[in-house]
Amino acid sequence: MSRWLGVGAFLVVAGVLIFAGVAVRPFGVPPRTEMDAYFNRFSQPEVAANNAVTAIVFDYRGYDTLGEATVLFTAVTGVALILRRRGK
Amino acid sequence: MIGNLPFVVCMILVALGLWTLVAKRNLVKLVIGIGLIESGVNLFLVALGYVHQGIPPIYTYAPKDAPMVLPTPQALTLTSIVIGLATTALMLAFAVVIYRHKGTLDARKIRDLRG
Amino acid sequence: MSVHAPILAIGVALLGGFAAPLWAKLHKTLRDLWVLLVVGFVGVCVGYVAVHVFTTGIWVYVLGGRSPQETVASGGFPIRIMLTVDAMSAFMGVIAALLAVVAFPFALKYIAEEEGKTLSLTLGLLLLAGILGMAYTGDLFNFFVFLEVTSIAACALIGFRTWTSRAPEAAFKTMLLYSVSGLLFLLAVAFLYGEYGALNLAYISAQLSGTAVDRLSLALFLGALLMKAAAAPVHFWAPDAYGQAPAAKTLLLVVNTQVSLYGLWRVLFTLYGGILDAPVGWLVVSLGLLTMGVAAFMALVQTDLGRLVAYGAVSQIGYMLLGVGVGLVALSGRPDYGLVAMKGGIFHMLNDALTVGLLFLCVGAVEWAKGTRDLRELGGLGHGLPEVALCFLVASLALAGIPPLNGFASKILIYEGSFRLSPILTALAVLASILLLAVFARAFQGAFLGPRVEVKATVPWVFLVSMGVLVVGILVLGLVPGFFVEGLVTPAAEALWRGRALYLAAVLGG
Amino acid sequence: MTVVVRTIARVLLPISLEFGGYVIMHGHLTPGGGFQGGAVAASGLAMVVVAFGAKRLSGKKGLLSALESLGGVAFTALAFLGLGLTFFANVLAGAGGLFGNPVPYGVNPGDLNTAGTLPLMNWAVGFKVLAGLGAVVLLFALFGGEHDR
Repeated sequence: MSRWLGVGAFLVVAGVLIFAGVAVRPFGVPPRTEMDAYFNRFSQPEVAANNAVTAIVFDYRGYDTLGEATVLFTAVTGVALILRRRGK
Repeated sequence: MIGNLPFVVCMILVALGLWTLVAKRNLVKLVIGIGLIESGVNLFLVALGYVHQGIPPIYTYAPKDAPMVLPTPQALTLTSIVIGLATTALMLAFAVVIYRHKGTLDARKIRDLRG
Repeated sequence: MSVHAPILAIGVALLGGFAAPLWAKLHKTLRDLWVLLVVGFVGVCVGYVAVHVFTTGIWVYVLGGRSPQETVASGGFPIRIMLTVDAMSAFMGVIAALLAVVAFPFALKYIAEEEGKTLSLTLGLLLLAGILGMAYTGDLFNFFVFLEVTSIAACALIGFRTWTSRAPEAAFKTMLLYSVSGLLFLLAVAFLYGEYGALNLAYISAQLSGTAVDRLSLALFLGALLMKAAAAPVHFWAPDAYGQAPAAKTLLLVVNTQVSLYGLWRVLFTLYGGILDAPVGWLVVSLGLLTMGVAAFMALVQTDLGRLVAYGAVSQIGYMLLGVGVGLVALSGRPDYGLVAMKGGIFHMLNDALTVGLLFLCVGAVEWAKGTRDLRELGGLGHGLPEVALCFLVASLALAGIPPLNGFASKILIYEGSFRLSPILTALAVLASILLLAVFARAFQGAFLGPRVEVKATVPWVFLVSMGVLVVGILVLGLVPGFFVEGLVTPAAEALWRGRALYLAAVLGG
Repeated sequence: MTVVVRTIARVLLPISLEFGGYVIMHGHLTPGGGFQGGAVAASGLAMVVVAFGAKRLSGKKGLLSALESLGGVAFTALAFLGLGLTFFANVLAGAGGLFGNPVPYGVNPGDLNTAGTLPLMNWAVGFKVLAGLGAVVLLFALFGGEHDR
C-alpha cells in the first residue's frame, strides 16, 4: 500500500518535472539575454580577459567563487575532521 | 528540430535521482542518487545557456561573427560542480565511518536513531 | 572602511576560517586569540550594519564594481552580485552575531584539544560566515552558494563525535536532506534564470509575471527552504542533528535553521510578494501547526535530554511559521492583525535563539559534569550544579511561554494576530505550549531534582558567563519587550510587510 | 603496486602537474582556469597515492592542509585588494603594470599579460584545489588502509 503511494507520488513529481522541461521555453532561443550580452560585450574592455567565462567566475561573480572555494575548503576540513584519529 | 528534448532529458535525470533516493537503501547508492540529481541540474543550467549555432564565449582565435553562447550558466555550473564534489566527498566520508562502526552500508540495518 | 562594513563581516569571517589552521600550526593560544578576535570583529561589523540600516534604510553594496553604489549597468539591469541589507537581514545578522559571541568562548573551553579542536573551530567560523552571507546577499545564486557553505559546515560539525556510530549516521541523514534541499533550490534558480536571464533577487522580483514555471519555482523554493528549516514533514533530521553536535556548536545550527527561515521569508515576501495568494499562507500556517504539534508530542517520549531539547527547538520553528504565515494569509489586504502576527513570528526568532541556545548550553554543561545525557541515569544535579539548574529552569519557562519571560512576549503577539484570523489556530498553539511546559517540567524534574549525587567535574566559569549572558538577554527581552519590539522587530517586520517596493527601488533605482 | 605502475606514475606525474599548470596559466585566454587546472594536477597526486600507497605520503598531510589554507588566504587577500573601490574590484586590469595590458574588443590571439587579478586568483585557486583534492584522496586512502590492517 505505502509502496504504491510512494510510486504514485514519484510519478506525479516526475510528471511535473518533465512538464516543466517542456514548458520552460524553447531550447536554443533564450528570451532575455541583457546580462549575458553585457558579459560577452564588455569582458574584454572591462576585465581585459578574452575568456568571458573566466571573467564572470573571477570578476563579475567573483564573490560566488569565494563562496565556492569556501565550500571546497569546508568539505576538506570536514573530511579531515570525520576521518581523524581520536587522541592525535 | 529537437524542440525541448535537452531540457526534458535533464528533468528525467533529476527524476531518476529522486527515484534512487526513494527506492534504494544502500548508502553509496544514495550518494549516487544525489549525484544524478546534481548532474541533471547542471546539464539543465548549461542547456539554458545554449544559443543556436553558438560558439564558446572565448575570443582567443574565435571565428568571426558567430553568435556566442551565454557565459553565465557556464560559470554557475562550474560553481555548482565544485559544490557537488564537496558534498559527495563529505557524504562518502560519513559512509566510510558508518561502515567502520556497523560493518554494513544498508540503511535499514544501521538505524539507531529513531523517534 | 566603514562603507565596506557588510562585506567585511563576511569576508573577515571567511578569512578567519581559512587562517585558523595556519595559526594552530604556530601555537594553539595564537589560534584561540585569532578566533576570538575574528568573532569580535564580525560582531562589531554586524552591529554597525544593523545600527546603520535601522536608522537610514536599506544598504546596498555592489561587489567588484567601481563604486559600492553602482547597482545597475547602462540599460537598467544589475550585472554584479550585490549585498542588499534591509532591516530583516540586519536583524538576522544580529541574531547570528549574538549567538556566535556567546558560543565561541564556550567552544574554546568545551572542545578538548585532542578531539579536533582546530578543525571544529575552523568549521564554526565558516558556518558563521555562511550564515551571514545568506542573510546579507541580494542574489539568488549567491544565496545558494552560501546555503551550501552552511550545509557542509553544519554536517561536518554534526558528525563531530566520530567515535560513536550515531553521530555519523545523523550527519549522513542530515547531509542527504541538505543536499536535496540545496539542489531543489538550485533548480528553482535555474528555472528563473531561464525565464528572465537574471539572478538578482530584486530584478527578478520586478519581472515576475506568475507563469506556470514561476509557480513551479515557488514550489521548489518552498520545499527546499522548509526542508532545511526543519518544518514538520521533513523535521526528522533536526533532533538527531541537534542531539549529536557538540553543545557549543548546536547554537550555530539553531541559527542555521533560522537563516533558512529567513530565506523563506525573503523568497515569499520580496521575491514573490507581488503575485502571492492566500493558499500559500495557509500552507505555511498549517505546516507551522503541524510542526509544533508533532514536535511537542515527540518531545514527550524522549529519554535523552539532548533530543528532548532538540524537539523543543523544532516546535518553536512552528510558532515562527504560524506567526509569519498569518501575515502571509493577510498579505493581500494588509489588515493590522497580519503585521501583529508577523512581529510575533519575527520577534520569536530572536527569543528562540536565546532560549534554545541557553537550553543547549545547559545540556552541554550537564554532559560535561556528568558524562551522560540520559534522563534515566540523571537526577539530583540541582545540588551540585545549582547555576545550571537555574539557567535550565529559566530557559524552559521562557520556551513554554510563561510571563514575564521573553517567550511570552513574542507568543502573545502571535496569539493576538492569529486569533483575529481564526481562534482555532490560537487554541492549537496554546495547547502546544502547555504540552511543552509539561515536557520541560518532566525534564527538569528528571535531571535536576532528586537526591544529591556526586558530579565528576565542576562547571568552568566560562560556561557560566556564556549562559549568564543568555539569561540576562531572556530577562531583559521579557521585562521590557516594548523597547525591542519598537526598535528592532517592527522595522524588520515592516521590511517584509510593506518593504518590497523599497527593496526593489534600492536596487533598481527610481 | 607493481614496478610498471610505479614507473608510469613517475613519468606521468610531472606531465599532469605541468598540464595542470598550463590550464591554470591560460585560464583567462582559453577554456579552463584555476579549478580545472587544479583538478588536473590533483589527478596526478591521486595517481601517486594509488601507485605508491598512502603510507609513504602520510607525512605530507600537514603540508597539503597548510597549502590549502594559504591558497584560501591568498584568494581572499586578492579580493581584499580591491577594497579601495569595492571588495573584489579588479584594480590591476588595464592598469599597465602586472597583468595590466589592455585588450581591445574583438577576436585576437591573446596576451598572457592581461586580465589583472584574474591570473593571480587562478593560481591561488589552482593551488587550493590541488591541495584540497589531494588531501581528500590521501585521507580516504589512509583511513581505508588503517581499517584493513
